[in-house]
Amino acid sequence: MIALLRIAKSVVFISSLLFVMSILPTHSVYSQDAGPSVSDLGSITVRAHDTDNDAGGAITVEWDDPGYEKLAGFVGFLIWRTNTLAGTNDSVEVTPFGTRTYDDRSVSDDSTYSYSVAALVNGERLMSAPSVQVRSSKQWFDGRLTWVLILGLIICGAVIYFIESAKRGTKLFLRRIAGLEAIDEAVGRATEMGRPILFVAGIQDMDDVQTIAGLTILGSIARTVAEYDTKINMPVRASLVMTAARETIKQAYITAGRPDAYNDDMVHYVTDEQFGFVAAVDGIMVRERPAACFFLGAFFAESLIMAETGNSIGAIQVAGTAMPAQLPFFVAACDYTLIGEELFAASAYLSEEPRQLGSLKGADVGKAIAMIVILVGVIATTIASAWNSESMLWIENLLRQMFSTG
Amino acid sequence: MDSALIGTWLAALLTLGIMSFIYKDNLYYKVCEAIFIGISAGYWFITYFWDSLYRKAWVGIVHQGDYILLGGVILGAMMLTRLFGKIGWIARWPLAFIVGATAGLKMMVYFTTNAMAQVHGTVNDMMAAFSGGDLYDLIGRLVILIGTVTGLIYFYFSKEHKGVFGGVAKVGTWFLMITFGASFGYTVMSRMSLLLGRIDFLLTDWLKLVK
Amino acid sequence: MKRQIPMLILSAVGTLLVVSVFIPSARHWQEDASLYFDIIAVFAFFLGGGNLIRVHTEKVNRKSAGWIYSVVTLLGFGIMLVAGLFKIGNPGGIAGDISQTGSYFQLLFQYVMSPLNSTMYALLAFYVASASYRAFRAKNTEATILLVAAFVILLGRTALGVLLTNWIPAQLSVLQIPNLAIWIMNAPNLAGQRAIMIGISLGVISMSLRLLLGIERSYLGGDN
Amino acid sequence: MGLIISAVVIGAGLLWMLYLSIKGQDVDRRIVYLFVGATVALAIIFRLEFGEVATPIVKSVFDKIENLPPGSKIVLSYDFDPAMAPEVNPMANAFIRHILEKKHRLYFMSLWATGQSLLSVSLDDVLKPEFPDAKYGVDYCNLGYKAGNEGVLNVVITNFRKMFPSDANGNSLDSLPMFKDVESLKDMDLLISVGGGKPGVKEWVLFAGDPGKVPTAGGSAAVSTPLLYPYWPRQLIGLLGGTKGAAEYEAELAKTHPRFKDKSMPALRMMGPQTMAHVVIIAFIVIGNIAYFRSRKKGGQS
Repeated sequence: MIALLRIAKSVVFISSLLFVMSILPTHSVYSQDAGPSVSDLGSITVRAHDTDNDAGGAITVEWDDPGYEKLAGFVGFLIWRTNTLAGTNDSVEVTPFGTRTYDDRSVSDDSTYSYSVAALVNGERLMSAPSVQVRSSKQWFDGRLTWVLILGLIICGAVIYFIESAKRGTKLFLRRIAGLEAIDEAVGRATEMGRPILFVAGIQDMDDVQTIAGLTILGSIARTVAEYDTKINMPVRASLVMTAARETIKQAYITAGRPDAYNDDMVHYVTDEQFGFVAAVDGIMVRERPAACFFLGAFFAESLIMAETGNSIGAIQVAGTAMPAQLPFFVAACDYTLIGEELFAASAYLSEEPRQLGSLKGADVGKAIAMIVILVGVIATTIASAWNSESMLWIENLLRQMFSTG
Repeated sequence: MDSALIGTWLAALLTLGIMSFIYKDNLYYKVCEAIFIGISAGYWFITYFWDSLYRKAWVGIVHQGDYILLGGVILGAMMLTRLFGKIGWIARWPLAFIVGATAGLKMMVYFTTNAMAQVHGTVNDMMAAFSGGDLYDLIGRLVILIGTVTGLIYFYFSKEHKGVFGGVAKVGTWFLMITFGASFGYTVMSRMSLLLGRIDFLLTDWLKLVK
Repeated sequence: MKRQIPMLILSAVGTLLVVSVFIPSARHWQEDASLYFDIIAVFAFFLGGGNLIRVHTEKVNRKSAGWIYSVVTLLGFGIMLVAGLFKIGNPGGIAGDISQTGSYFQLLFQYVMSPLNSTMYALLAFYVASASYRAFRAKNTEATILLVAAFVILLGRTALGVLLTNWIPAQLSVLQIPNLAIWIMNAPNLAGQRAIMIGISLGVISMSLRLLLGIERSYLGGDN
Repeated sequence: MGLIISAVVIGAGLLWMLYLSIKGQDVDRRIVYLFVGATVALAIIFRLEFGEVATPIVKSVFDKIENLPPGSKIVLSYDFDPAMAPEVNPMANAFIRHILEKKHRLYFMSLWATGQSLLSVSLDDVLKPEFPDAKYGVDYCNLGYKAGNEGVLNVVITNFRKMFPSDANGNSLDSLPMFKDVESLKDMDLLISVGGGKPGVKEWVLFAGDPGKVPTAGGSAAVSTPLLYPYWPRQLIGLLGGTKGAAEYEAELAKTHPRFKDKSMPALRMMGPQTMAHVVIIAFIVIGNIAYFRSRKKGGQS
C-alpha cells in the first residue's frame, strides 16, 4: 500500500514537474495574460525554519494562500529552493491541494537555503518573495517527548527508590498471587506421580519481553525441580530461547547444588513454525502425560489448542501471558492464570529477594499515578462539557497534552 | 498425472491426518506431525538463511559496505562457541546484548504505547461512545471510569485485598471477567470460519461433493 | 569476569536504547539493534537445527520408541534444506527469489506445509467448543459474570439474539441483545482492557529495570 | 430437505447430550468435537442458509437507504484490498443493488489503490448485468482512486473538482449530469465507506462525515469492527461488521426486494455453517450449566 502510494506520489510529482517545465519558457513570472482574478490576489507569504525534533537534514516550509487554490485552473504550489551558499536554484516539489506545509528532506546541514512558493494557475507561475535564509540542524532532544521523559523518570525513580530501600532492609508487604502458590503444588504433584513437567515459554523469540519473563519464572521452577529431582521437558520454538533456557536451568541446578543432574536435552528445539510447534507440543502432552504444564510467555491462537490438550490429559496447568486476546482462553482452560502484569511480577515474587520485591512496589506508584490522572481527567472532562468550566477545561487540556505521545 | 491433482490429494491426506488427532493420538497423526516438524524447520532455516544471513548480512556488508553489521556477525559467531565446550561461556555475550536491547526497547514502547496512550485514551477518546449528556452516556462514562480504576486496583500489589480495598479489587476482577467473556464470545465466530475453510476444502476441492 | 562482562553489555545496550528514544539522531540505533538481532538469530539456528538433527539421529541410532517418525522428520528437514539451499526447480535459478512459484521449495510449502498449518489452526474450532462446554459454568460470581458476558456477545452475533429481544420497546432499545452486546464491548470490556494494558506496561517497566540494574539475572547462567 | 436432516441429526444429538447431562454423566469431549465437525459439514453439504435478522446497527443503514427519496446522492468508497475482500466485498455489492434499486444516484470512489480494481469487478459483475438501464453519468459514476488517504477527504469536503478534475474514465465532472448540483461532499445525502484498514470508516467519519455534517455509514472486517462501535450511533448511522453484518444486510435486501432472492448472496451462504456452529456452542453452554446444577443439587462437586 505504502509502496503504491509512493509510486503514485512520484508519478504525480514528475508529471506536474514536466507540466511546469513545459510552461516555463513561454510565460514570464507575472504574465500579462493573467486573468483579473489572479492579479487581485495578494502575494503568498513564505516562512521557512529548521524542522523540529529531527536528526538534521530537513527544513520545514510553510506558506499561506491568499486564495489561489479557489481559482479554476489551479494546479498546485511549487516549492522553489535557492542554495544561497552554492548559488544554485531548483524546484523541490509540487504539493497537492490543501497543503500549506512541506518538509524538505533533501538539504544539507552545511548549507543555507531560501525558499519561494509559486502558485501554478492556468500555466502561470506566481512566485512569492523568497523566505529568509535558513540552515537545518539536528536537535539533541525531541521536545515532543518532554512529558514522556518526566513521567518515565518519576516511575523509574520510584522503582529504584523502593529497590534501594528494600536493600537497606525496609520490610515491604506484597499481596499473595494465587497462581504462584500453585506452582510449587504443581511441581510437587508431578514428583509424587513420577511424571515430568512441561514448560512452554510462549512462541516468541528473545526479542519479546514476555519470553524473558517466562524464562525468569523458569529459573525459580527449575530450582524446585532440581531439588525434587523431577523431570522437566521444555520444547522451544526459537533457537535463541533454547540457548537462554539452557543457561537458566543450568544455573538453577547449580544453585540447588545438583549440577550433575543437569542435562542439555531438557530443552530442545522443535521448529520455528507456529502450528508445527503446536503439533509437536500436543504430541508430547498426549504421549508423555506430564503432570503439570506451564505456559508462561507470549501466546497467540495456539493458547487454547495447548491448554485444552493439557486439560484432556488431566494435568495441573498454570498459564500466564500479556496477550490480552489470549487471556480468556487460558482463564477458561487452565487451573491458574497469571494475568498481564502478574506474569512480569512473578519472578520477583518467587525469588523472595527484597530488591526484586522493591521493584514491584515502584510499579505500584505508576498505577497510582494512572488512577489519579484518569479520575481527575474524566471528572474534569465531564464537568467541562456539562458546565463549560474554564478551569476544568484547562486541566483537561493539560492532561491531554501530558499524555499525548506524538 | 496432473501435479495439481497430486497436490490436492497430498493436502487432503495431511488435513485428515492432523484432524484425526482430536479423536486420539495415532500413527497417522504421528507421521503428519513428523513431516510437519521436519519440513517447517527446514522452511524457516532456509528463509532465515537467505533473508537474514545472505540478504541482510552478506549483501549489506560485502556489497553495500554497511560495516556496522559486522558487529552482528561477530556476536552471532560468539553464539556458536557453545559448540566448543570450554569457551562456551562466550555465548552469553550475544545473549546479554539481546536481553539488554529487548529490555531497553520494549520498556519505552510499552510505556508510550500502552501506559501513556491508554491513560490518554481513557480521558480522551472513550468519550466518543458516550459524548452526550443524557443518562445513557453518564452511565457509560461511569462504567468505564469504575472499570479502569478498579481493574488497576486489582493489579495493585502492595496492599492486601481485604476490607474496602479488597471489595474494590473484587469489582476489578468482575470487570476483567466481563472483558474475558466478551473477547471469548466475539472470537468464536472467526474460529469457526477456519474449520469451515478446511472442511470446505475436503468436501469441495477434494471429494467434489459440493459444487 | 564471566558474569561481569555480559552484565555490562546488557546494561550498556539497554540504557543506550532507552536514551536513543529521546535523541532524534540516535533513533537509528534501534533499527541497528533489531538487525543485529536478526543476524544473531540465524547463527543461533545452527544450534537449534543442530539440536533437532542430533535428537532425532540419536533416537534412530538407539532405535528408541517411535524412531521411525524421527526418520520422517530428518527426511523432511533434509529435503527442504536441499530444495531451498540449491533452489531446485526455481524458474529464476540460484539468483531468483526462493518463494517463486514452481520451485520445489514453494511446492512443498504450498501442498505440504500450508494444509498442515491451516488444519492445525482449524482444530481451534473444536477446542473452542469443548472449552465452552466445560469451562463456562456458573460455579461462582466470577465464573457467572464471565459466562453471562460471553453468552450475551454470542447471542448478539446470531439471529437468535434479535429474535429473542426485539419486543423490547424503542425507548429501552439498549436492552435488546445486539445493542447490549455492543454496549458491553464499548464500556466494561474497554475498561477491563485498559486496566490490563496499563498494568502490563508498568510490569514491563519494573522487569526491564530489574534486568538493566542486574538484579534479575538467572538466565545469564553460572560462573563456569 | 437438507435442513430437516441436519435439524434431526443435530437436534437428536443435543437431546441425547442433555439426557446424559441430566443423568449426571459427563459427556466425552470427542462427542463435542464430533458435533462441531458434523454441524459444519452438514451445513456445507446442504448449503444451509438462515434467515438472518438485521440487528439495529445494520438495520439503521438499510432503513436510511430505503427511506431516502429517489435521486438522493450517495457516495460508496471501496477502501479495501483483496485480502479483506471475502468479508467486505459482499457488503459493497449489496449496497450497489440496494442503492440502484431505490433509484438513488451512486458515486463510486476509492481511497485504496487496490480498491480500484475490485471496484471495476463489482461494476462488471453486479452493476452492469443487473441494472442494464442504469446510465453512466446519470445514475452512477466512478471517480476512481486518488492518492493521499484522508487528505483526499480534506479536499473533497470543500470541493470535488479540485481532487477529481475528471472521473476514472477521463470525463470532466461537468460533463456528467449527476454532478450538476454537486460542489463537495457536503452536497451528498449519505457517505458509505467499505473497508477494514486505514484509511477506512474511521477516517470517513472524522474527516468527512463529522466536519461536513453528512450522514455516514460503514462496512468493516470483523477484526476492526469493535474499534468502530464507539462511533455508533452518533457519528455513524450504522455499521456492517464482518461476514455477519454483510449477511444481515443481504437478508434484509432479499426480504424487502424479492427480485434479489435468487442473486448470489455470498455472505449469507458463508454464514449458514457459522451460525449453526454458533448455535451448537450456545447449546453446549446451556447443557453444560444444566449438568452442573444437577450435579450440585445431588450434593456432589462438579
